[in-house]
Amino acid sequence: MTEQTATQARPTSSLAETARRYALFVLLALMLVGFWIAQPAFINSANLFSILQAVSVVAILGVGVSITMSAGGFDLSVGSVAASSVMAASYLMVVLQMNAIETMLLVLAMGALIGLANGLLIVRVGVPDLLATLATMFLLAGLQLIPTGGRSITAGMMLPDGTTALGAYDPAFLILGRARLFNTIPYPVIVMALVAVIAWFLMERTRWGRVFYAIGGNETAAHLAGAPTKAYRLWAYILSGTLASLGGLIVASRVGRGDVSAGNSLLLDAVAASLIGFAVLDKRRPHVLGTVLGAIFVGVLLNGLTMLNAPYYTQDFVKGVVLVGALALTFGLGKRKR
Amino acid sequence: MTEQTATQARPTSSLAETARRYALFVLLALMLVGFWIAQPAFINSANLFSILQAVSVVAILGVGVSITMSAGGFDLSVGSVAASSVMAASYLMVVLQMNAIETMLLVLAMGALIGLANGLLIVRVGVPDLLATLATMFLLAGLQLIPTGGRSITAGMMLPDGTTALGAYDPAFLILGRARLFNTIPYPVIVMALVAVIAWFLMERTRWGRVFYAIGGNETAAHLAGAPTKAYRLWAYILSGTLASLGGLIVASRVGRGDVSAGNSLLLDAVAASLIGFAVLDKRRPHVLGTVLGAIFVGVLLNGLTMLNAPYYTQDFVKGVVLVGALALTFGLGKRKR
Amino acid sequence: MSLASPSPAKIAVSVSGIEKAFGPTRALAGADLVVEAGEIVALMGANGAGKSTLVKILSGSISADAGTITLGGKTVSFASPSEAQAAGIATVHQATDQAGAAGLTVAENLTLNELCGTGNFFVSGRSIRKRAQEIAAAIDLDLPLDRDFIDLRPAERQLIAIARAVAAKASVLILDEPTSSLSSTEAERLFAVLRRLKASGIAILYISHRTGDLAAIADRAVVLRGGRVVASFARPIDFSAAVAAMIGRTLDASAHDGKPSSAPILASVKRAVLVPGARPFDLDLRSGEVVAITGTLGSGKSRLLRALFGLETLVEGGFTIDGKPWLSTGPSYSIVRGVFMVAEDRWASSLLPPEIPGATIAGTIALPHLPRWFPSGILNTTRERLAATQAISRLGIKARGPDDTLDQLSGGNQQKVVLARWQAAPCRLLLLDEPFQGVDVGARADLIAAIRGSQSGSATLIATSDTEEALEVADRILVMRDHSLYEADGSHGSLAAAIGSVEAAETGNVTS
Amino acid sequence: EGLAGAPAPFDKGGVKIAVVSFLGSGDWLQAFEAGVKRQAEALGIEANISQARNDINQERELIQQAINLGVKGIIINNGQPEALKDVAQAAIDAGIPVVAYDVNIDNPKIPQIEQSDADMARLVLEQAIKDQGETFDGGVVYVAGFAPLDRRYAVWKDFQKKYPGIKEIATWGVVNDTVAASVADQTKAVLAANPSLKVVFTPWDEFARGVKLAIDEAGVADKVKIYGVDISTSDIQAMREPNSPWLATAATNPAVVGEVSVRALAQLIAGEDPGHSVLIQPTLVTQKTLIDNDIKTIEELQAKFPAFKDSDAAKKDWIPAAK
Ligand SMILES: Nc1ncnc2c1ncn2[C@@H]1O[C@H](COP(=O)(O)OP(=O)(O)OP(=O)(O)O)[C@@H](O)[C@H]1O
Ligand SMILES: Nc1ncnc2c1ncn2[C@@H]1O[C@H](COP(=O)(O)OP(=O)(O)OP(=O)(O)O)[C@@H](O)[C@H]1O
Ligand SMILES: [Mg+2]
Ligand SMILES: [Mg+2]
Repeated sequence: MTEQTATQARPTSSLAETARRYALFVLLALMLVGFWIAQPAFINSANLFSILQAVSVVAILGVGVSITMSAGGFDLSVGSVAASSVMAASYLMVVLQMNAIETMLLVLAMGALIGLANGLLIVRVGVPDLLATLATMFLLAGLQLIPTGGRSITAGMMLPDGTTALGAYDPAFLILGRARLFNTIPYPVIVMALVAVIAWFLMERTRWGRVFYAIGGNETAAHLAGAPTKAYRLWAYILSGTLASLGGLIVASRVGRGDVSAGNSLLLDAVAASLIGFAVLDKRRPHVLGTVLGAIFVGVLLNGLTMLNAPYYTQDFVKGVVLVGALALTFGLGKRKR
Repeated sequence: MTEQTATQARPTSSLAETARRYALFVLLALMLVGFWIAQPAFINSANLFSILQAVSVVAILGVGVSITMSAGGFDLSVGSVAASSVMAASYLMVVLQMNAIETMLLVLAMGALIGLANGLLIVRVGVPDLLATLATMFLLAGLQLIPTGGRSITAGMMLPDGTTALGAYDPAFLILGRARLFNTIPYPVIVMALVAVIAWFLMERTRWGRVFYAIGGNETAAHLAGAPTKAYRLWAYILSGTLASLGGLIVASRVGRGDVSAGNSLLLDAVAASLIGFAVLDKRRPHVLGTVLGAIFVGVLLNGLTMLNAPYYTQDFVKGVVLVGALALTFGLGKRKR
Repeated sequence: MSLASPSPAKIAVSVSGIEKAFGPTRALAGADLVVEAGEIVALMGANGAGKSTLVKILSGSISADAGTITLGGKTVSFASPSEAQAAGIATVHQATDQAGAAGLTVAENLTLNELCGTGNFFVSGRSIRKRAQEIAAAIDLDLPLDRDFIDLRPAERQLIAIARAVAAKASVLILDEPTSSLSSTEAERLFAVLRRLKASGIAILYISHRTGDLAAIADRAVVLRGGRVVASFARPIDFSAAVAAMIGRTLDASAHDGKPSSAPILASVKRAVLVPGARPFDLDLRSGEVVAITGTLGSGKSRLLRALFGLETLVEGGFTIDGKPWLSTGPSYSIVRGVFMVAEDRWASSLLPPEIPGATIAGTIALPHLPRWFPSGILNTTRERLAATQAISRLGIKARGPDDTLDQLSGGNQQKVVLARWQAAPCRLLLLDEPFQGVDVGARADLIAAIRGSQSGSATLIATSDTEEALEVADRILVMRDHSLYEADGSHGSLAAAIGSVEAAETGNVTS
Repeated sequence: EGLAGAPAPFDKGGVKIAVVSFLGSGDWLQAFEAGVKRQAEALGIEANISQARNDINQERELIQQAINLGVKGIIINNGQPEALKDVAQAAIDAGIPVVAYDVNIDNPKIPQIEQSDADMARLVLEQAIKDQGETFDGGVVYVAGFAPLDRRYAVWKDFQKKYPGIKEIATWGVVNDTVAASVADQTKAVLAANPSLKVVFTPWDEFARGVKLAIDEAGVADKVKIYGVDISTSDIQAMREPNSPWLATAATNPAVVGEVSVRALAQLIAGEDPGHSVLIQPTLVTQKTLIDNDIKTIEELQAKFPAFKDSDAAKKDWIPAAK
């Protein structure tokens, strides 16, 4: 209706904006080159694929977290869902002697169900997101240990009733985590790529994705515009739960046994990945591509540092420094004045 | 003017409201009575004080978290600030041979400084709260280990340069964590009570508390009403950092050595306490009293279960179940219909 | 919805016996209303009469306690907004904070109904922009499509909501105060669109406190009072009778005569340039004066007020207050020195979520005065509630008491609380940006009386897009055009002539 | 700069190995790595040291990464067999020799180095029976899922079968950021609920510290005694405190474990056979020995107990002693 002058009238804005958009890509490239120079073995394809494989689980969980975040929620339970899925998969195969397909389907269903439970607690009962998923987190951390009385699950283990478990990991199941396509690309990487592409498509190229974001931006507005917001929020948690259990399946098939773990570090890494993703392409909101890139970013950093024989405690430190640097760069350049 | 009822139209609303307000108190009372019947030793004053002592650190950290939450932020770094404070206190006394007073002041100053750094990153640079404090969290998790090369700190330890540390924990320092007032009340409990009362007074009874909440509710509105919102947000993080380092001091003085830890479980427990606090008195917002009660609630549960010799893995589970139950009760009763 | 055969006599929507209570508040107590296809019905009523509640029920966002809704001859009940939309009801809600979602672009918000409803499943930035352009074109809206919704001003938000509702191709269109932040130019443009829609047989329910708007387009006026329909007026509408039915007394909305004041100059603007390239302008505010600035959307009214309050900086020029240079560093600086501002978007600028302490009427009024009222830092709630209770009775705020949270108040009553906040302390310069948004005529008269009554030793500068309002409240009216101030024709004779001269100035047909 | 007189490739130097630990932190790991570094230095080896931080999946990645890096040999320190067998095999397939410490990879090509958790637990529990008799109410601090703890706990269970007079009246434990403080809180509850408790078995020194804290705070040091596993300087000091309830502990010297691992791997790299199983014997350390011999630090313990300082395992003439 009237002429619109943008508030940022400065001529430098487009330069700063470009810098912000690609800051993390540039940093990633610099890191790759830096590590390559310091340690030529870093850049061979086996190592690059093992980086991708190492980040696949965190990236998959991170995608789930970023979907719930885009719908205005937050799923603190992804770590423990993944950990419980490892236990569940092991239990199904080792104790209940199921095969790979049955196990995978049941575990994914379990993840979806937990997501549904989270969602119902939030949408129906009205518990705040953080609170509901935190409760689920604690609940699962304990629940996963009850069937075996706190023991890890391995073939031939002693059950609480004194009998011995008769089953074992189905070799077909181990393919998921351990084999490689064309003897090059590890399956977890393919799963991660599929999840990323599908989720990206869902969130950026379909109506549904926009509704998720609209709900995150203003739930009332989305509701008034006709979106069944409760159903969407439920679905966000179902997706997140399912993805977390998919991540758990990958861990299980890599590890080959059911180990006690609360999944806290998975949670924090997944959250970190999706938060770093905010800065990718200067979106300032959760998004799939950013999350995956965030996970890869951290993965490359840790792999490179390990190759350079940095003591383990410098890793967290460097992770923190790079995070702060990247953030300061991205957000500092784009500081909005009020 | 007129009697005050909530928005719900149902005639039962005042009953439901009362139920909601006191749900957690009632549950706590039931738990106390239940454990008492099951194990008479539960109710003796030494045990009750040891529960309070056990929750003191989490409660103090939780108060910090809830202050940042009320100002619309979120401090993910409290756990690692506490963990770093343990290391710092030990380093100051064991390696640099400082005394108790110097150590405490320096460690508290360190906590405040970290809080300030968090705050500046958020307020000046414009990094989102979660992101900034997550970065700090990782940074500290690594940083705390660098001075000793990853070793935990004890008297007579070997330093990275091959010499032996000459200092030791100042016995006066150990009083904070180990001694009792009148031989009954452990000092950490007194510190917790002081922190709780002061923070409660600050947040609920002074204009500063009002402004913290106003900023959390609508930062623009608070700014337009003349509040120096950036300064307040800075202060929230400074308070939170200082409280976290106070928590760390208590841990250090109980344990008597500098142990390596990332502080993740402290973080999660502190967040849990402040989130449970939402439900206390049906406030649906972070508040100090709720946080402390939330911490005590979990502490009583764990203590009672330990007394009843419940396997450790049931504890997380029961924690989760009780959380879900309490939340469902509180929020389910208060569901607002559209 | 097929609109092939518009039949003027056909009833498009009717409600009967609708009741709705919020706790002890009976918002609707058996309201009946009929809107025919091809008819524009004005729904009038004082603040808190229940208009928005009725709209919310019709649009499916809340459900009625009793009563029936008939749409196109069939009894319907809506469990959600999407059902109402599917049934052919499009709504523009009063609250501009619910007009769209932050984080989404203007284009996405323009197509929000389709995204949230049953639009194309596959979308891309380009397809959304294309569709958004069509939607915007329907009401001649020209906004940068890639801007984030959060950066829009209330007027722009309102226009987006209107564009969306118009594009919905509904059989019933409900507009709840759509022009509350629009200037007369934009409002005129909206009326043209509404007339076109009306001609195509759409039933329109139109809510506004601007009688000028209603006079321009309404075929019929229905007055709601205490949750019940108390009167109905056919065209030509007798507005003074309607207002009497609304608020129980008559008003004479006369302009103040612009006799030049000779009081000392309190504040002045010198050679101010608001944006680069704009023409510099001067402005003197005399003690006791009330000056209004009107102008089209985006002309820079808010910017001037914000600059005075310290939220923006001038490109060139400066301000003086009491002869001393005035350069505020921000709200806290200004407030301490008695310069107060009511910002234009009450949701973003004043309202707090209900669960936090201080979200009550008492807390909202007290917030900027906390340091002065409680220098020791310790709160005394009696003090706050006393101020709130006074404001409630002085401004006739419809609430249960000072502890009501603002989300429980009707839009107009929220606005009164926001104004009451700044009357709770003595001030030098009061800056009001769109102060009467959604305030009913009766309350507006009260507010104006209050503003004019407290004028000794202070000045008031009002930015408003409603010329009528400006004439009612101000001693002097200036027009903002292209970020520069122009004097409107000084002597306004009749009200209509005055409006004409101001509007001419707005569009730039007057030399200054 | 090679090692004169050593077999290839040590004669030329520049040998690079990877040391992958399952643990993430702690004194044990620090000492182990110190031992690794000492012995590697003596052999002119460059050791790439990394930690999986209790994440078994991460340990796989790290081993995979070591293979990518093309090291000459890999030491796997702790972990779980199911998860590591195939990557260990992948290393062997790539021609990289592997030795494993305290994780049964079950591969004839991979020598196993063991400190025998069972022996440690047995030593200290036998001491407990010697001190306290065959009948007592006992408690154990235990959290499942940590392999060494599982093995030590199994011995405790066996003792109960062997000595019916020993009753396990309480089991508790927690692993979090503040193990000692949290275990202390739990222990206080246990002490209040079980006044008859006499012996607490703590299969990890961190647990022992927590229990000691609780016993001190509850003032029952004369009634309840601690029998633990593992040792460090601060443990020694805790045991030496006046009226300390911590009576005995059993441990191997982690630094020695590190040295032995490197020596065994060096032999493999040189084409020699260190034997399939390399055992490191634990030492029993009692409060009395510490006080009688005036031992205050690990270094002094090593000086007074040569068996603790060094092991003959996997020694060869061409391998210089670690300094
Ligand atoms: N959510 C709510 N909770 C409690 N009371 C409410 C709520 N919504 C509306 N009310 C009350 O219902 C009454 C009618 O409100 P409504 O918003 O319909 O008024 P309105 O006619 O639209 O007024 P305005 O002209 O000010 O917008 C008011 O007294 C208001 O306080
Ligand atoms: N939040 C904002 N983001 C971007 N541009 C803005 C913003 N606020 C104002 N502007 C720009 O500043 C100019 C002046 O706007 P201002 O709000 O002062 O106009 P106004 O006359 O008050 O209009 P309105 O009637 O819409 O309130 C406009 O061109 C507008 O585009
Ligand atoms: Mg209304
Ligand atoms: Mg404006």
